[in-house]
Amino acid sequence: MSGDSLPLYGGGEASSAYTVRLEVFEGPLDLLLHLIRKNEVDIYDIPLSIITREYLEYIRLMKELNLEIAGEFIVMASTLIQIKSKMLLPPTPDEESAEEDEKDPRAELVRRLLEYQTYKDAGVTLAEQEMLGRETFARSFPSPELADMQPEEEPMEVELFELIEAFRAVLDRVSEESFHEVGAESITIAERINEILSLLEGKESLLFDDLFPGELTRDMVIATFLAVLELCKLKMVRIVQANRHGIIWISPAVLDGEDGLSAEELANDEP
Amino acid sequence: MTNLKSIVESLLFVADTPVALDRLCTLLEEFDRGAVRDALTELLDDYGREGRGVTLVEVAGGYQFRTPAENADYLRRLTRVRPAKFSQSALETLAIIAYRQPVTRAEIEYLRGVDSGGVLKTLLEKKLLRILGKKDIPGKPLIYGTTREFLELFSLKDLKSLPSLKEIRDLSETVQYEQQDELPLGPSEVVARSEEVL
Amino acid sequence: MTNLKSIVESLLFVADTPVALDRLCTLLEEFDRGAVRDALTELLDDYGREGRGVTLVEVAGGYQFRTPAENADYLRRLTRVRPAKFSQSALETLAIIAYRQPVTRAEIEYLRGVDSGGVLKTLLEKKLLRILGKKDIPGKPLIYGTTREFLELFSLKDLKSLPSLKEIRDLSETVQYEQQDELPLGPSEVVARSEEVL
Repeated sequence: MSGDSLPLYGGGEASSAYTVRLEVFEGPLDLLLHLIRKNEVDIYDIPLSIITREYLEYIRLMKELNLEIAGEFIVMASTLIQIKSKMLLPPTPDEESAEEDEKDPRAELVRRLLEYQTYKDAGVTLAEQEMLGRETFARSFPSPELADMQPEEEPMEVELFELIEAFRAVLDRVSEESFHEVGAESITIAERINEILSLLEGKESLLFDDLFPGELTRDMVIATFLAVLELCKLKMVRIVQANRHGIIWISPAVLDGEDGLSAEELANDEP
Repeated sequence: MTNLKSIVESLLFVADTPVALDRLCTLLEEFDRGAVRDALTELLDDYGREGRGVTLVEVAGGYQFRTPAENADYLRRLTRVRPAKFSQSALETLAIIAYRQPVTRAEIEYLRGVDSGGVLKTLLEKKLLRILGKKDIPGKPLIYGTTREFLELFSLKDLKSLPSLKEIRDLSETVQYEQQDELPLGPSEVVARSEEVL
Repeated sequence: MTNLKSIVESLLFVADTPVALDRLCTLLEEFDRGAVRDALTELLDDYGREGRGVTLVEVAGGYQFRTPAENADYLRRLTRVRPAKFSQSALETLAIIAYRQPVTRAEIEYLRGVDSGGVLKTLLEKKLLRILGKKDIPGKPLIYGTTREFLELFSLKDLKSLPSLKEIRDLSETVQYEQQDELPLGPSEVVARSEEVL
């Protein structure tokens, strides 16, 4: 292997001078395995000077191509250099008495490379499995037989990850600081109360979405929302939702409404 | 030899709507229409045998596998234990309460931007939430928290074992190679010098 | 007379995930466990015949109807959806977690040598991974494992039916490699040893 040829041009196919195909490596271990294979050297006796040089050439080329170099590649470069320099030093008496394995500064790296190779191969084996949606198919639509059946009771299935993602979605919509400033927008809220009341005048109900004429701003949504809450508390409007995920309606309050859920009603549901 | 009957059987099984003979022939253009029809007829015959739990029926202008009506009572039991999926609104509400408890309904609704009465009620019914008491502010709103059942659902030892938001955010962040310090890979000062060796 | 075999066939057909024998027995509580098992065995036999377009396979700890691989080309015509393709990094990460679970992000990253936050997040979103909890070591890192969906996707009966790491090593040219038992990353007893998983 001549020092001039870079290890990163993909394949040997004739490519134009301007299209450089950089082989993609998952990380420094992947790159090192590639270099070891390409140079046909013994993994248990890695010629560090060759491998390190080619490794650094790869990083330099990535740099020249303005590619982002992941930190791991740099860390591994330093590790290689460190091992190389250790190998140049005469062993200290301590090291001489140590186990065979510990004496070779490359041992840890070799172990990691072999272990990485194993998992890489395991990944390939995994990809060779009969994959659902690729080699094998199952029925993918909900059976019409069960379509009209209401679940009688509902054991729940949800992953922790989904819970956190849901929380993150909420926080992404509302900045954390504003969480503590609920009262700060009271003037707007008062305005919105009046506007909602006039919108509702003479109507039986309004779509919740109809409360937002024109452009939706976050402040507007919040103010409207708090205004509706306030109106609920004052028992001036009711909020009705046909089913759990249905459309929300606002209607002028009727005494003893059964659908508007207030906190008190919720409390009564709790034994 | 290609087994046309097997292919038709697979297609009918996987398709999400009843498949008409015409559609089958279009999908299997390299086969003779007559051969496709024969395969279908054989399948209708096979699945038409007495006592099968899966039958091939003509429905909505096509053919589809269905289960016989006499087994319906047993199938209903599947729905009884079918795990319910959480709606996004239920998840959001549950998440807000899990991470911010004790919390009032107004706070939940402020964060979600939508009415949450219905979803709170559902979660209370499912015993994933409980009312902790009343908050000592004007209006004395109820405050909510999660229950033991909530912890069980997520196999959590306690509320402290809830993953923090930061841990999940960290997953999608780009590499900070300071993070590598904890790996046994050598002192970081060497990193700076690696350029000089080139 | 009630036809138990027909009922089991219907149940397996209608269920949207693989159904385990235990679940079948729970659903069909009025029937003898032995009778349910016999019905299942008969069905496995029927659907195991050569040339069927629908087969009954054991996957993810249960039984499910699936199509045979030789018909895949025809079935792909039904949907224009390309089958999920996995990147090498996703496969490596899945393999590490499948063999070493429960495993922390730091352990995965040590083995792979690269930041794996992004790929972990993607796999969590695809429900192929789940957060199992927190590891009881300083810093309480999250621990990850594979899901039922992982087994379903790769048509695996259970984790034990993955080829052992030893078999995988024997397949590759690299020979006589003494396995590294532990990662130098925290209390050794918690890290699942790959051999024990299998």
